[in-house]
Amino acid sequence: MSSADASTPQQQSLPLGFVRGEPVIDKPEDLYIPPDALELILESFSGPMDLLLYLIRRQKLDIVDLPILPITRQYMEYVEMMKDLKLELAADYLVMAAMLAEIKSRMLLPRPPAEDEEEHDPRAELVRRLQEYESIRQGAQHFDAMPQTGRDNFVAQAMTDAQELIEQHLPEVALAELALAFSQALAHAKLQNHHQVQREKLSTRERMSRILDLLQSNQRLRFADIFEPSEGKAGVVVSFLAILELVKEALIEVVQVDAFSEIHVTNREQIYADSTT
Amino acid sequence: MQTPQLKQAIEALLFVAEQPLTETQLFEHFSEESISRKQLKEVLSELQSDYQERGVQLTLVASGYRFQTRAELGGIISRLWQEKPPRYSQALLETLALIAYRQPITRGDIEEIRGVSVSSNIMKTLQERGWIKVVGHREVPGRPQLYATTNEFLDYFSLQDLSELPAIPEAPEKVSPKGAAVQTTAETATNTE
Amino acid sequence: MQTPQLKQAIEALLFVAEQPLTETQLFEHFSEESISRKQLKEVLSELQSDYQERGVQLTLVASGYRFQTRAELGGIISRLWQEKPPRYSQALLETLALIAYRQPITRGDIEEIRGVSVSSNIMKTLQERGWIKVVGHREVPGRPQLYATTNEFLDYFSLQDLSELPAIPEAPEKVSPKGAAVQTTAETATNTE
Repeated sequence: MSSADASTPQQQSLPLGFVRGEPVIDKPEDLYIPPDALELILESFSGPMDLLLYLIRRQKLDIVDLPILPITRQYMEYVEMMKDLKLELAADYLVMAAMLAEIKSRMLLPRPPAEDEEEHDPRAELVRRLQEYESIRQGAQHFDAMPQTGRDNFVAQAMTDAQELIEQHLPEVALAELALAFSQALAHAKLQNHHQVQREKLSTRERMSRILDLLQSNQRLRFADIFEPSEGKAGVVVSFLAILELVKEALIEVVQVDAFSEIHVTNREQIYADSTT
Repeated sequence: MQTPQLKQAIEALLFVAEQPLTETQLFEHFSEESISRKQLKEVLSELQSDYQERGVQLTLVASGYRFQTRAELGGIISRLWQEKPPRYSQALLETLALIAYRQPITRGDIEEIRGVSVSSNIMKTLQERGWIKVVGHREVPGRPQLYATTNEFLDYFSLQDLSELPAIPEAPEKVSPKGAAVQTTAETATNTE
Repeated sequence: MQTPQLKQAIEALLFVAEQPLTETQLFEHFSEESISRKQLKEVLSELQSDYQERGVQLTLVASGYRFQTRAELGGIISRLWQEKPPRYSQALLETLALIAYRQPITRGDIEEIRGVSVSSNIMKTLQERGWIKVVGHREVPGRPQLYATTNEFLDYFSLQDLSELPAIPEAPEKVSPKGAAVQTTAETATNTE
């Protein structure tokens, strides 16, 4: 027998109750496990229910008549060993220990004779959980044994060159869709005009870049084309300021051949190119 | 379309499709050839018996028909690849079993029965493999997610539906007053699907 | 290893290997079972004749043996991957609509009405489809191209001529000076047809 005395009630401050200030060196007598296999076995439990079920099964005990005293004692011994082996002991093991200790203490307490013993067997809930857990463990074992795709069977595939025969279909358009798209485009245009006043203040520098960019693709721009009436007065002012700024920085030239003829904007390079021809 | 030709075509289709094909998918595939459902069923059943004793078999799984290798050849075939197929931990299999046998189920239910907190890794692995999905919420405070298994789960185990799962004992009746409360709320689960 | 079992295994292997398998690869795969070359050759030749009249056939290609679908089934099989025709974007439809209803029209005009730039891709798609073409240039600086719809466009929509396009409320009259200018220059468009 180890020092883990099962008769010592530990239900008050449970986690502390297990730390006895001294390590448990003796293994419980009834373990019958080779020492080197012990760690492996302890690690293999998937949780406190698994451990509890193992303890019950090992002694060929019936879950329904769960002998709470010896099982609690053995459970505590295992938990102590897990601690000693510095296995990562989940808090869940301690929760179970607390539950076992609580059941044990309730069973030790004398019950008022009036109480219905069947209804209030303190073990009942644990027994139910053990039964349910045992069924699920059985289900898990079935899964392990059933043929698994990628382990036991594999999906069969054959080659084909049929992909080469896939035809490319072009999108279909209905006439009504086209008419709808047209009215949407127009509606969009109207919406834009409507919202012009709310447009953000346009920056002169940005407009300068845009005019220069325009002059990249067009040798000459009509002065009038630089102004976007849709931008409203503010936009026209910004464009005008941008042109003045560009002239000042000698990036563009404003040309008018005759009085009242169309005013054109060209970039400076263009003028030199023109003058050489 | 003549049956021998249809049989060849269905056989070829099942061997090149990336996914299992359902009877309906096959039926629609041959809409131009106007085949009958009866003809299709006959061809599928003929193919199944043709391949009965072969290295690959025509199997009906949850997502449809697919050709797959005989389970007993697993060892010889897996030599083709260096990597060993993954072995799933006891904890993962128990979690999967709970979801499969007791669905729809919340993470809290799983933790209660297994007596340990369910690691997020396990839930992530199960979801990444496409074996489980959230099918709704239980209408209790916190509205915990309800998990259920998917067709991919059934496909993985070559099953057509959940009724083909090996039987395990029914969940025992809850006894404690607290347990009774849980039972009640379980029945008010909402399904978002 | 018995021949029937070896035959099943080879059949299964050829169906799951990502690549064709050579006789030597197969031979080495069964090194544990110590099969003979002769046995292997016989099994391969049996498999080839088993599948002679099936939807998939065992074929020896440069890199080894593989199962592949019968050539004449290509058309039926390719339907598996046949995608639904894509849909044109709203931007493309609006561009086409503007060209149809307001032709001849420049890209700039379209951009002005739509308030966004017209991508070159859209113009390219419409030209490749044969629905629009360049019919001239507007005689303004830059000589922008004027687009119009083609006879193919009319044919596609089963129209005799543009007057059969569904009636659409006219755009409101432009009041800005620039609008007027555009109106004038549009009339001076030269038609290169």
